[in-house]
Amino acid sequence: MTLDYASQSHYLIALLPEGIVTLGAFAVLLVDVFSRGRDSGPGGPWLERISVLSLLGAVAASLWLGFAVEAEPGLVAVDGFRLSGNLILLGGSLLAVLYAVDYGHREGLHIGEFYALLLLATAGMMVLVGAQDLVLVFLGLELMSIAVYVLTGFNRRDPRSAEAGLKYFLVGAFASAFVLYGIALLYGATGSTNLSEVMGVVTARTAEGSVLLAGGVLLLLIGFAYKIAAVPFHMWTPDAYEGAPTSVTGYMAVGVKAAAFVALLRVFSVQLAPAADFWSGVVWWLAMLTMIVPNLVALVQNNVKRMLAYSSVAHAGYLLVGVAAGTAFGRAASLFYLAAYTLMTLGAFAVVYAVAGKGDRRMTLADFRGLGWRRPALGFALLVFLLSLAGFPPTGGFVGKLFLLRAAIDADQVSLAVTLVLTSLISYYYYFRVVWKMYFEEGAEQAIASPGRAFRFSTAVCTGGVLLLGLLPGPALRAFERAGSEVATSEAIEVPAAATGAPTVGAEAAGSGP
Amino acid sequence: MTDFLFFLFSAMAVLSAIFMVMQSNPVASVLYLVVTFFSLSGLFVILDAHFIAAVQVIVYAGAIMVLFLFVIMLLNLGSAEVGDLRRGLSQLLAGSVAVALVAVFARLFLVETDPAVPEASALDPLLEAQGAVAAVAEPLFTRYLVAFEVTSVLLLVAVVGAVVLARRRAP
Amino acid sequence: MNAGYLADLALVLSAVLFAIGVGGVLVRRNAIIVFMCVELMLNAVNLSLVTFSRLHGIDGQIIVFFVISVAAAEAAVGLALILAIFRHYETVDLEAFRRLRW
Amino acid sequence: MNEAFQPILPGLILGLPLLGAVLNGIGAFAWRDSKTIPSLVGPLTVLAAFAIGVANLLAMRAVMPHEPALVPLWTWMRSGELDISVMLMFDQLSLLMTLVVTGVGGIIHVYSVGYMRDDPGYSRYFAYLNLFIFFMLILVLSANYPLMFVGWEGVGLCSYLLIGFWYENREYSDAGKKAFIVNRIGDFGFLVAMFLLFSTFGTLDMPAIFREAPERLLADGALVTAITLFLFLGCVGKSAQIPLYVWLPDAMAGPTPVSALIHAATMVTAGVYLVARSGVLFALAPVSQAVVASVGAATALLAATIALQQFDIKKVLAYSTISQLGYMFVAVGIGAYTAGIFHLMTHAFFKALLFLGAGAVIHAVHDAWAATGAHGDPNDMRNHGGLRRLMPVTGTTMWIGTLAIAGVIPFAGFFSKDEIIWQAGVRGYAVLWALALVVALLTAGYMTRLMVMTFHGENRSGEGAGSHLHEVGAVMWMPLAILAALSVVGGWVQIPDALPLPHVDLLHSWLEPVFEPALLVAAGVAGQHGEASHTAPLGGGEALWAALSTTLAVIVILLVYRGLAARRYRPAAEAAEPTGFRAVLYHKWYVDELYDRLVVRPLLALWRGCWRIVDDRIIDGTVNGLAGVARLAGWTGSQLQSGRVATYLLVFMIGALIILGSLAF
Amino acid sequence: MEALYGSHWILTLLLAIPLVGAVACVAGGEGRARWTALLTTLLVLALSLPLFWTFRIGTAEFQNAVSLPWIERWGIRYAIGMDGISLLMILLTTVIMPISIAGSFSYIKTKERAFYASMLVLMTGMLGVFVALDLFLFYVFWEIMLIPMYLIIGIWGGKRRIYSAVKFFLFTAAGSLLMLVAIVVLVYLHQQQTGVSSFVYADLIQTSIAPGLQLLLFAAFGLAFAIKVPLFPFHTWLPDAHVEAPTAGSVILAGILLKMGVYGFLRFAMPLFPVAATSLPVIGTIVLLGLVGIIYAAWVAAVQPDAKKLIAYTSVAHLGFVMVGLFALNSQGVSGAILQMVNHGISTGALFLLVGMIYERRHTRLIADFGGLAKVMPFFAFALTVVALSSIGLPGTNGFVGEFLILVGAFQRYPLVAVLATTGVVFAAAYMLPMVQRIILNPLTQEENRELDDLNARERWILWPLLALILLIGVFPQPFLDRMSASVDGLIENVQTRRLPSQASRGPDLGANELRLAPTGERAIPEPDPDGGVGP
Repeated sequence: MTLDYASQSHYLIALLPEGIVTLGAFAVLLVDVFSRGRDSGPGGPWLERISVLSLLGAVAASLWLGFAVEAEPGLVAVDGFRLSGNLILLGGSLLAVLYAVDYGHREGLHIGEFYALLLLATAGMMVLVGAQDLVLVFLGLELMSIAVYVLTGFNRRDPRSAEAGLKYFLVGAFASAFVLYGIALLYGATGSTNLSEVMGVVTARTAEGSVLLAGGVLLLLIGFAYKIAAVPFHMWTPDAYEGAPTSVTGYMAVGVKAAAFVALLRVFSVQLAPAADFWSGVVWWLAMLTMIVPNLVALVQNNVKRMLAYSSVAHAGYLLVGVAAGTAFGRAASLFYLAAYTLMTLGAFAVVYAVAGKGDRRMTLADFRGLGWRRPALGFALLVFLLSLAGFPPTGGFVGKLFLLRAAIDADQVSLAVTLVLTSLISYYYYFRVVWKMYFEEGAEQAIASPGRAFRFSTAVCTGGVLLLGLLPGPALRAFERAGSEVATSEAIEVPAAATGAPTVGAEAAGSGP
Repeated sequence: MTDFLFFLFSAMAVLSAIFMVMQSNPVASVLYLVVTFFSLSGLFVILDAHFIAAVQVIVYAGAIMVLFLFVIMLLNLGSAEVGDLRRGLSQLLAGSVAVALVAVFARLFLVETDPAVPEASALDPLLEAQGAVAAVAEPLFTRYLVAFEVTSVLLLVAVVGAVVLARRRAP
Repeated sequence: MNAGYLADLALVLSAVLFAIGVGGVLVRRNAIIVFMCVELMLNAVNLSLVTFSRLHGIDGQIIVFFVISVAAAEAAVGLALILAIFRHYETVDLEAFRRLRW
Repeated sequence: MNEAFQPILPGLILGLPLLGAVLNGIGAFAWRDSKTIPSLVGPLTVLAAFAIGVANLLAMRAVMPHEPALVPLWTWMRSGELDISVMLMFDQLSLLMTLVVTGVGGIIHVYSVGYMRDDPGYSRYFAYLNLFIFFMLILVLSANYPLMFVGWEGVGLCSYLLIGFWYENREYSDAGKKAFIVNRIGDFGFLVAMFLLFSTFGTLDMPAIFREAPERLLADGALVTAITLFLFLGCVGKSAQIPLYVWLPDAMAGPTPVSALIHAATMVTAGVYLVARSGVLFALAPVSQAVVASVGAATALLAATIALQQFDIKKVLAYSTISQLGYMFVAVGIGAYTAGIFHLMTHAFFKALLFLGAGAVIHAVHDAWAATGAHGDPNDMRNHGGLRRLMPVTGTTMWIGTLAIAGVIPFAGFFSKDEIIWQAGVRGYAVLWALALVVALLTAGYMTRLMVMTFHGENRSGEGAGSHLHEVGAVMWMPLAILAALSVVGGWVQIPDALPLPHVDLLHSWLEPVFEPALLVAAGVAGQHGEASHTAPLGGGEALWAALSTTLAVIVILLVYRGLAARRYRPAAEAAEPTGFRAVLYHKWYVDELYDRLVVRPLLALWRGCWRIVDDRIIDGTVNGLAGVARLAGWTGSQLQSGRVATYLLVFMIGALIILGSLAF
Repeated sequence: MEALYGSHWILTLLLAIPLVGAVACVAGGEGRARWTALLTTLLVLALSLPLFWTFRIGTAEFQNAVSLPWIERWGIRYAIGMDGISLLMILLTTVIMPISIAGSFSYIKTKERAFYASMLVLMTGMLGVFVALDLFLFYVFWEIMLIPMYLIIGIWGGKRRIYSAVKFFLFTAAGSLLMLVAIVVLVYLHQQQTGVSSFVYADLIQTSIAPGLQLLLFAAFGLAFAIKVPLFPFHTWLPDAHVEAPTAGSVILAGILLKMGVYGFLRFAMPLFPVAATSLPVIGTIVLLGLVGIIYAAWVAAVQPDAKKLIAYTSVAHLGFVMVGLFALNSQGVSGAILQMVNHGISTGALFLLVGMIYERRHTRLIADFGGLAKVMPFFAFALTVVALSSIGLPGTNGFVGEFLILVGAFQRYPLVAVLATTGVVFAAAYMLPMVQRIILNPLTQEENRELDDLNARERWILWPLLALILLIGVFPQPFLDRMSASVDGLIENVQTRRLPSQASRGPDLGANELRLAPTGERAIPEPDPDGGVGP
């Protein structure tokens, strides 16, 4: 069907996945409220069932939207790009919910609100991903952020959690002001907040240049740079990641970053592509710094969780290479990398919390000694995740990095490509240091509580997914390449960068159809 | 007259903002911020945003700032904590950053006249036709309906979050 | 005074307020005051939006409306977080929150 | 051409010793205690090979081919235009060498049965010895340089294994190692010569190279000079010439039959063989020839002087060998190839004899001491004396050997040595001629000293040892007798016209087809230098000088005998260190010490420096330094993450200002 | 037989069996893993040996080749095949593997399942590198090997195993990452020229690249390979890794892993960038470094107190020879280099095994702790002597044939270098003989050594094949040379002709006769049945 936003009701259809997830959150809250008092245990199986079902529903809705629905550009985009983004986010959320089941029980978190907030954050992310209007971008960003601030500070027993929440919140609110200022200036420069219209105006006027526009673009970029934790706007990240309950850390490292990146790609790499003169240089620098700095700092980390936090900052740097490429291919590469990143990062944080034990206490490198022998399955899973994070074949992380390299080289950004691999080399040291602790050293026998079914299932999914993306990335590549080029724009505006070098996606897609 | 009011409100806003920052007593800070918000509200009126001006007073100055005050009282932070306001190098740095920021923006706004900015207010006809409230309400519940709904969810999150976080420590 | 001139002045005013907010964030140690400075920054942006709204149409004011809602939501959550951390640290001094570092 | 010479059982000549080596090698593990099998397999395979060689000799004599008979076996390595086959070459020279090797070798094998009978490594010993014969035969029979090189290094290997045969003695295994490494230095030259040959000729087959050399190579050109000099470097190593002779005296650490076979009769003469074999090339390079002859003469003199003051009987013989090898190089250096080969052959006889005799002495002393429980060096002549009565066969045969090496008519050495001296004279090399004469007299001197100290005077072997000293068994003295006979008659194959003796020209005519091309080339090259004279540098004909030299030798022998026989030596343990110039000679002109100071120690220091400084400090230091810098940078970065939100926001703002500033300014 | 060895599947089978074996090792019991691994490698050996005879001599084409789509969007294919060069490397791998596994039976006493599984995964990786005809596939195999090796050194290694494992890992990875960039650039160039994205070797080799860029790309590839070789001064990871690795690790490291660097030069760096590969600065640098490696490593080896470290340095010297021969770019030089790789694998592998055997008995590798072992361990002494002689290139052993060909080849091109390299022969004797002497000869002074047992049956059976190969290749090297000659000549011709700009566009005639690995655009291969297994 085709959506016509002249009728507001069509927005209901366009936002079906977000709606389903939001309703799921409501349902969780209600069930939680009514089950309290009767059920002494926190939540109960219904909460997780509802959460999972609503996320699955959203997956179905996204697929339906992506394949069966077309729409005019409106407040919300209905395109392959959003579909891909949604699927990555929903996948991450599903896994995060499953991990939360395990983790929440162990830590005694009040799980009903936890699920609800997680679902609402997911809804916010999806809004962000699909937003074709800067207002919606802002609101989606805030919905996501506020929910995640709360999740970060969720463990009220742990001062680290509160500290992380507050730091995250303060810097986040600060950055929100920048995003907002950027939106204001863009609005001032173009007279609209609708991205399609903005793009139209920008395309028409870019020849003369507009300082106001440029200011808006850069302020917006600063805001996004904060959200994706690009250097030098990343400094909150290690603290927030370390302090947050570990299953939340995984989720925020994955979901928030993915959503922000997809939005960044949509806004900058597509809609603001005509203004690339203003931002491409800045993105280049951000990418460079974000690859170099956290990789170096991660070298001296002793706390695995914090090390992974720095690592996830570094990954933002790699992903920025895809943005800097500014091509459809770059977008596809970023999407692919995000997918792999979601699986490996979630999995890695999950293993960390499994090792850390109740209260997230054992997280130093020394606590990982001999893990590979004491808990072979856990060790193997972590090995796979670390390999993937390091970008080793045959994992998704490798194919993703290769994808990004291609994107960079296609866009004539060899300097970024070289920096990417050299910083990867640095990262080998700290990733493989964990491997060596796990396998080369003997650790004191310490009881690691056997993780539950949900944990085992999701870790298996992450491991399998990472390997699958590495061994048979074909379908995913195809999907993401299509998604990368299928971004709703106001008509007749070719994405200029898409023509350079990248595989002639359209032609090939036509040729290699199902 | 408009010009005078404009400059008056501007001056009030800036001065009270500076006082807010430099006042080490939190309660006083809150009050200075309320003054700033009132001044801004006045500016909004001058800039043809009557409805927003009202909301500004009611929500911001009335609700949000009261919330702040309430928390300050709750935590018994009525008197200044020692060293709440950074001194020395930090102040210098903060001041430089602020000045630099102003310089950058001033250059953006002043040096190059943006051709997109029309000379006259574009709102006059609309406000005359619909009145201050309807002019805002109409698009809010049509074009921006989705955003409005998202905002509602956002507030729900805030409520749930505030409850989760501010609840007494679990046993 | 023509509208363009007024607009420029309003924009500069907004920038100045924003900058004061930034300066305040950097110069204060009290979490609540820092947060208030952030609120000031948001308000500064609102002023810009209202100014632009006068030039471009009503959309700008609608954004301001949303911003105020968001600010309210943020205030609720932010203050709740401050309360939560106060329970652990018995202070709202940002310098004290250094359990997480390096 | 009517050459229809077909080598008889060529594979078997090589195969038999190899088979012996393998069988004995297996025996060394499988039946360690059995002496019968090695005693049979070892000597018999070699003697059988000798027999086949004799058959071949007869067959070839019937045909007298002018071209070598080639026996291709299989392709060894072929790549691009390089095509090396495992191919044997039978001509007069290689056959002669085969006979010397298998003949003398066979005799020494037999001798070894007696000499080594009590050794626990009996089977292993014969395996090595057979293997040596195999490689030596490859060396002399190969039709191309690489295959020759196989034999060349193969004999070196066997030499190494046999020198260090009693590996539990550190000095012995050191000596083996020294021999191998010093030889390798020479082999380096051989290799480079082969590379030069290949890039010049596109082949390494000797017949082809010798055929094409006169056309391809400019006579007296740099290329041929380089080729021949590098080849000669190989010879210097293998044949123990200056400056690489130092390994040979140490090589006496091996069992004495080994010294006889490898380090006197056969292997060390391989260099002479190589120069003779490559005569065509050397003939094209007069500079190289001069170098060869000069090095030979210098070595002959140096070694002879050292031999004068040695007390170890085998050391005397070793330096004597070096000296005699120098003679041979003088011969092949001046282009008198036949003379060189002649001396090679006779030297094989009498030097093998002398060594085996020395071995018998040592064996006897050793056995005697084993009976009395005395300790000391059985090799030291100061511990001998008066053995003439106790070991008559040994004493007699060794005297024959001494007369032969001293060049007393009509013993073998007289004819071969005299020819060399004469050839040097008539070809105008006055200095070489004079040196050769002097060395001949020195030879007579030190050999007489050896005989006197060992066999005459009183016995100094210690209390009671005398009664235990007795002649060796038949299996040991029979070989001595055979070699003694050969040392007498060996020279009669070539008796110059000038002497008042029946003229015999067996050797020259036999080798003539082999050396003819070289001599033709030499004649061509020498054309501009004028004809050779027929008088010695001081005038006088061949007969006169021959008579003079043999007379002088006899006089020297008598003088030394008289001088030393009266002298009383003290046993080694009580003897004082030599002093003065004697000490210099006793310490071999301090050459080993010089090498140690100037070469070995600086090199070791350099190598250690490479390891400790270049590898550990510079390379690893750089790498570790980079890692350290990275960690330092990381640590610095992490210090910014102080946990202070204000810092975070400040950095945020600085970043933002830079970004915005880039736009505004 | 015919059906298998004429088919495309044999190579895939060789790759797959070790993986299956690895799974079986992990699944089976701790005690059974060694036998599982041994049987697996023996099976692979048995399957691979007939390739030596079924290989068609005289053609440079890739035999038993397969090319299946893998990641079609990017033109990444599961393309494998072998020519004469790969054949020898494959056989070297399949021969060394069972030997090193059997050599670990008594050395590895803990975590056996993991060890043998790692070994088998490593085997797949190594075989994969030698057969891969797609750069992506190649890179995947190239990197995959690193991890099991990292684990093998790190888990079962000696005292400083962690430092060594990390050093090994980072050194090797440092090079390969830049290679990855170069591969992508190459693909990009190819795509610009043809409009088709392809990682397939046969496609990429036809890409014409500006000389300046070639130099950069060659440098990126070359660095990866030079570290692996290892070329001076990138060699310092090697002694550490060798010393600390368990015997099997050292054997594989020296025997096979180092060959990958040279193989990479041969298969990829040189044909892909012929102008760079034949340019004076490149040849000059590489040959000079190779030469320095020959001499310098020999020097350093000569003063090592640790037997394993000494042998490790000899590897550097040997591989220096190989590089010098390779860049002689003539028949003898390249053939010699390839043969020398095989030789080095055999002799150095055997040396490590031997040192490992006495290490198991005495738990020391210091040369000074031994001496006089010939008395108590005669077979060991025999084997060590033979292997040492092979290592220093005594004529009649395999080492000589390789070195001789290399030096002859090198002499044609740069005489002075060849002459200097020849001095390495002298130094080889200067480091190897003293070691042999101090281990098996000299008086038996240490009491602990008096009770040592000679090699047992298992250890002898491990060594016999190597000893036999040492003599076999030394005396009858021609069958080996025959198999590689066409490929070598093809390679040389390819590099030499394509470096001339006028002929830059002319593609190499790789396997034109049969199973043409045609550009993906016009695929000449009959598409094999789709369920035949895509990817390893």
